[in-house]
Amino acid sequence: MKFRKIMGILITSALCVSALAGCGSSTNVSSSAAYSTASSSVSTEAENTSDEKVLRIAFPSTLTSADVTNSTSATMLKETAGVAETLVYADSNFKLQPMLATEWEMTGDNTWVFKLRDNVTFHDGTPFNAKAVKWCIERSLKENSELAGTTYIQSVEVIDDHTVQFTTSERTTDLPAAMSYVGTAIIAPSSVDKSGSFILPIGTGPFKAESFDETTGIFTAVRSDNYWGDINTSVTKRIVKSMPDASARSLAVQNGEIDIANDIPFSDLETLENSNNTNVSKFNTARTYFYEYNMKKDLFKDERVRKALIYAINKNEIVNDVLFGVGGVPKGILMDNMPWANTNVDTYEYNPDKAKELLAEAGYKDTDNDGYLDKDGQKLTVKIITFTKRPGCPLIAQATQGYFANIGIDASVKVMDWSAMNELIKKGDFDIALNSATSAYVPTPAYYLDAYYVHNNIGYKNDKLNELVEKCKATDKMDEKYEYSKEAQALGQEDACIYTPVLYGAVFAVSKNVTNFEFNAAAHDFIVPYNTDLK
Amino acid sequence: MENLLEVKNLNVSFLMGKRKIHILKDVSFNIEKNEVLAVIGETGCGKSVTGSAILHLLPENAEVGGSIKYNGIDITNIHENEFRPYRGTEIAAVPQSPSTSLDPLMKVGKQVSECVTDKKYKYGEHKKQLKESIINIFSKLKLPRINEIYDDYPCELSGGMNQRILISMGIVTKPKLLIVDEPTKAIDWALRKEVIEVFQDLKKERRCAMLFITHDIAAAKCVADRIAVMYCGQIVEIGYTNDVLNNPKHPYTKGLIASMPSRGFHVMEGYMPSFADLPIGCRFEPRCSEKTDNCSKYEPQMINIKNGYVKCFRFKL
Amino acid sequence: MFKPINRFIDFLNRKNVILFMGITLTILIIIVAIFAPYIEPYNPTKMELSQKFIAPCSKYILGTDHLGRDILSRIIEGSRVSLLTAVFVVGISVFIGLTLGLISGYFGGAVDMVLMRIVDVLLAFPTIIFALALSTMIGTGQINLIIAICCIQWTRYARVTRGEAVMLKNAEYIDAAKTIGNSNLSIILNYVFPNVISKIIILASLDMGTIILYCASLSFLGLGAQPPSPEWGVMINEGKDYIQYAPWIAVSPGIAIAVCALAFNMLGDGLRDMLDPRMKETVRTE
Amino acid sequence: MLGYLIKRIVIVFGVLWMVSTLTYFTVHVTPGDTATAILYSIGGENAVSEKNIEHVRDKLDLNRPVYLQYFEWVTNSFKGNFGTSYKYNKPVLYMIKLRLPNTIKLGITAFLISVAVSIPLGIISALNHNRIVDHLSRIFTLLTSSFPSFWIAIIFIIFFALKLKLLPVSGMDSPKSIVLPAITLSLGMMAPIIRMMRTSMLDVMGQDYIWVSRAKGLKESAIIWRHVLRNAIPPIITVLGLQIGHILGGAVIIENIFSWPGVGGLLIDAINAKDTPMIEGCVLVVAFGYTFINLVVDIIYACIDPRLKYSGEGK
Repeated sequence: MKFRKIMGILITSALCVSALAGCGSSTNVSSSAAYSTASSSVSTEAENTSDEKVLRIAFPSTLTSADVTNSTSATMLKETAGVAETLVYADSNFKLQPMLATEWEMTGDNTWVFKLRDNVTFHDGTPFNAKAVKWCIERSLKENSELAGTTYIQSVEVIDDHTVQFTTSERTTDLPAAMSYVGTAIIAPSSVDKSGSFILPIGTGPFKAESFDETTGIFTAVRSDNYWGDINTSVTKRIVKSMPDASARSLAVQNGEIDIANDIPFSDLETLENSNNTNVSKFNTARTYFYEYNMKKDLFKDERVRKALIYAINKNEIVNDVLFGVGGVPKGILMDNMPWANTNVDTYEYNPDKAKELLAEAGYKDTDNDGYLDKDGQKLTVKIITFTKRPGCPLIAQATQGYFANIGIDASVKVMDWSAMNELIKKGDFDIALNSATSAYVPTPAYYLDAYYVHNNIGYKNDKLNELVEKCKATDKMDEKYEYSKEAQALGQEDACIYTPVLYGAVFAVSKNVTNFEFNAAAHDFIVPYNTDLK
Repeated sequence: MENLLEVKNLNVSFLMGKRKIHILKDVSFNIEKNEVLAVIGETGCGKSVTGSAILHLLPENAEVGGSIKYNGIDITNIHENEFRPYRGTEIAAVPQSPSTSLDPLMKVGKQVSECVTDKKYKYGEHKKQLKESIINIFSKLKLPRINEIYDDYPCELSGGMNQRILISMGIVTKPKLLIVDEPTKAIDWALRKEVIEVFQDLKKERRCAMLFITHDIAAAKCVADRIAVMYCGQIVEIGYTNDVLNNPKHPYTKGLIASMPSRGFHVMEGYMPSFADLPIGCRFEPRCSEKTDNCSKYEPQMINIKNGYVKCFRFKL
Repeated sequence: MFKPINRFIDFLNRKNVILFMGITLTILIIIVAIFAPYIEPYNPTKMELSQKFIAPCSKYILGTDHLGRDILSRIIEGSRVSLLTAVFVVGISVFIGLTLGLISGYFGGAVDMVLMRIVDVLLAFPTIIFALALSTMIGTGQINLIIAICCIQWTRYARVTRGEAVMLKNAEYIDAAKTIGNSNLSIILNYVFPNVISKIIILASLDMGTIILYCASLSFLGLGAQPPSPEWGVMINEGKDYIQYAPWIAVSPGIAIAVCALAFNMLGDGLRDMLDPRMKETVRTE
Repeated sequence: MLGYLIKRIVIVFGVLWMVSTLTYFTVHVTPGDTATAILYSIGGENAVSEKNIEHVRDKLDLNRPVYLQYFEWVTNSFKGNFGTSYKYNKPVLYMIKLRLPNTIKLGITAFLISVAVSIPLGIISALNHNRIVDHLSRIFTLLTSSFPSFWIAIIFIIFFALKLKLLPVSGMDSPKSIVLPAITLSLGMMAPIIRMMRTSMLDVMGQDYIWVSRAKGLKESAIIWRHVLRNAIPPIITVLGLQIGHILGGAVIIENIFSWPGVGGLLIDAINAKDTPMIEGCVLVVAFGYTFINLVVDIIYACIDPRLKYSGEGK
């Protein structure tokens, strides 16, 4: 009797202990790490008054690693923490500038040679050289599935200590632009231990990685003494905190826990603008929202219908009222200040009467007086699909639904996740899709047109446009590239099968202590320039 | 002889929603010291309610009228805290249905000893002595494996064994009055005799008075000094065992006796009326074979006989 | 001083107030859902960007949202979505659960074995996580959500029904019915089913509330209904972004969910009090 | 006892196997291309290009038949290797170990809060059956089971974080961070415990042996402690075990709202990214936690209740 009971208790407690032990081992590690960061964030206030100046930045995605092979953390390392750098970078005018490479040249159909800067050392003192670049790029190619299709790099060869040659899988004139992509940021081979597991990123930037807490996603970096370039800031430390929740970021800035945050909820703008210690800045970005018509459907084979639907949308009202002034209406397909943007095209400005007129020409009239247009006894209905991740998408789509209703089109909106939407687009099971993409992913004139006009899934094909894009890709002369691109844009806009109503807007809440903060639309996500300073 | 318990005009009713349902009506009896009064009657006639009323253990919605005197003290309406010391020590109970009357999660020995240890102020017995005395009782009740049983759970014992555990719970405190509720109900025929013997011994050795609630007339005959016959919340006849059994005065008593297997198994016709819908006159009138016109109009009065009374119009002294 | 309170409590104890309130509220909600288009003060999907973020006032009783839509109208319209979903889920689950439970419990054997193991597996999983996983797997949307929740919910009914059926199978009157020569089907329909149904009704009405909550939760997570559907969970999710600026957008749909769930919970609770004898106070007369 | 335990453990593994197989195949049967989902999750819309999709398929061997992938996964799982997360490019087990302690921390806190509130409340309302306290607690029960937890979370945020600025809105930076998520999570599980505690107490109080212990002359407090509570507890333990499931489910929502870095968020991310190994890992952890806790509950139950050994399992 007793024995059974005791045994039962023993077994139970053994099970419990083993279960706790299983997670206990990790508890110890992470909790101690969490404590150290907690104390550091608490003490930042005090440190700011002494000789330490800490810039606290909110990062809008979950950070689970500090490795450049993860695109999210590579963005963080390169653009917000200033730890790792790429060979090339694009300035705010989308012009390529030397970074870790000083010059580059296309040496053959599939080869590019980059000359590396020679006075650079990694934070741990190891030299930055061709071997390090080869190691790092090859590692990233293997680990980061994004790079193969973005850079087309197949192999890396060391020519001499400061010269590397990249062999691409196909002929590309845009490798230097691709080499500005965050995924190609360079870290030292000493960032991993002997077994190959990653420890901390050892880069070349003005800030040196100090710690990373995987549980809370807090990354800290301190000023490096041996930065190769000139920077002018009194900031001695950057803390990057992963805050995927938009409202949380906004509140953190309001409460003075964070100095810079982006992508804050539109509705908090007013509060933040009126606050004594924060500034709000809005910028247009190179990211576009774009409508795609299902060209496999007869309805959209009629150019008048396509254009009418664009005329029906009040783009300025969307930006001002739906998106709270965050974003902008482009004068063409791309952001206006991209040097290759063609702003000399028809933008189909809001004109509901013209829309109705065009539809009437195409045969769509309200014959049965039910408030909706019809043709051959068929009511004009469209199914708009869009996705969740970009906050503007559901809003723009719903606003569009309203504008369409105004001119007598019965529109339905479906919001889903992007992969599901992509699937529907491929299957052709939609009428209009609202998509989004960044046009400066690879900052080159051909990229966006190639990726979204030439290689589309909606059944749109314009041979002339395709030819121009091919030419744009083939030439290695910049002004020719610009010309071809502009021509192609004009064709694309005239066809009106894919249309950019609104540009994605970046909105920052910045503490009033922060000075010298500039925006660079060419950056992959958002950038905190090295020279950003604190009062 | 002096009365240990005097019950006079005991009325019990239950509040069901807004309705009041009268269960016991003018129940009067007394028990002398060392006397056994058996209460017999059909299931549902109010026997157990009488026991519960004496123990102050009726549900919350019950209303009690009349008077109950114990040792000359009126205990009818005294406060729970004042009454509690009576329970267990002065008046103990042996409940019915052994399968549900024992806490399934407590060892039986503990359940028995609990009756005593909770009143240490009175019984200064040590644990060991207490255990010994309980085991002593167990052995008297002819329980097997008495030493092991002490540490067994009720589910490990048979119904008969549990019944005897219940009995030992009633007598371990040496009460002056024991209310025994259907002790033979759950016990198989073979054990019945032994259990009855236990009560006979109890009466002889411990000299305690008993209210012996049963529907087993044969058992009542063996144990009781007097018998009260209950029908539908009223005592219809009370008197010496021999008088009642051999010379029943009330038609119901007659029927009851006739229905005993040993007396030919003549079952009475009809059913006991529902408490919610009682006849105006004599409660037995609808089933009575000797009814008169008065029976359905008026309630019969108590007619005192030797050491008891009868409630029937037909009865003449 | 306490007399009125005591009389009120007495009233609560005597009458099944909870059931009464549950029935009243439920009927009210059903009426609102049926006559939604006639009750709505505005078109629930019509946007009026000039009227956005208006705090509750006499024109817009519950205010307007970020696209200038009237929240009250949307909530009224949303009652149809929630109610229909819950009715479908409960209906389908009860049907599947009752059928399988009766078969499994009455016939026993291998079918019973297999079915109960499946039930065990499905129950070994928190409902919401399973529904969550499943609804993402088969895609988002209200219909998929219904399928996903039904996949788990039927197990509850199957288990209860089976338990009752097993108990009844061995009851004497069923044996008697068998010996008279009733077919299995007629025994199930005439004897077992009526005994099970009261328990199922209690469970189903309690479940209605739970399912309204589940659906709202999943829609809130972005897995069920999608904007611009006026589903309550979606409305809260949309309003979440504006809690500082316009809290009313998120607050009122939540109250609507709660009222709806409360109605069914009270109905179920009240029914349980009425139908489940175990919960009734019994008077010991013997 | 030992036989019972072995039987139960076998069932636990059976359940885990079935659950994991079920999820494995649903993930694969679902429409949508895995490679696309992975690329989207790591690099956004622009990362999805034909070249990249091909690369991912090659790298992860996604072109093989599903059943081959499944067999490999099962064999590896038995070796304790749950594979590498597609999205994070890290071992699944490593990621879970990182997040699990947070979920456990939140879960245990919420569990303790709800037990601390609902058990006494259940006892009080049973002892004051049909009195004002009982009715109040019933109203409380009805309300807590009717309000959606995510809405309560939002209301809490509005009041305690935004208006009163007492507690942090989200994250887990300070010890105060746990207060709101834990309370919200606990509210959702109170109702069944209160209800069960009350019913169970009332049930026991109506039993004959309670009448008997009164007849024995025991003090009311002794009756409540020694007999009523002891007998009312076993069903409560079962309900508590089931409530662990509620914690695991509710945590997904609560972690989402409060940005609490637990397994719930990991699971949602994994589902969105079609990160099969990660989904499998999270699902297994949740299912294991749930079945394991229920196993422990059953063992505790068997220890408390002597009847089970005789009726359920035989001597």
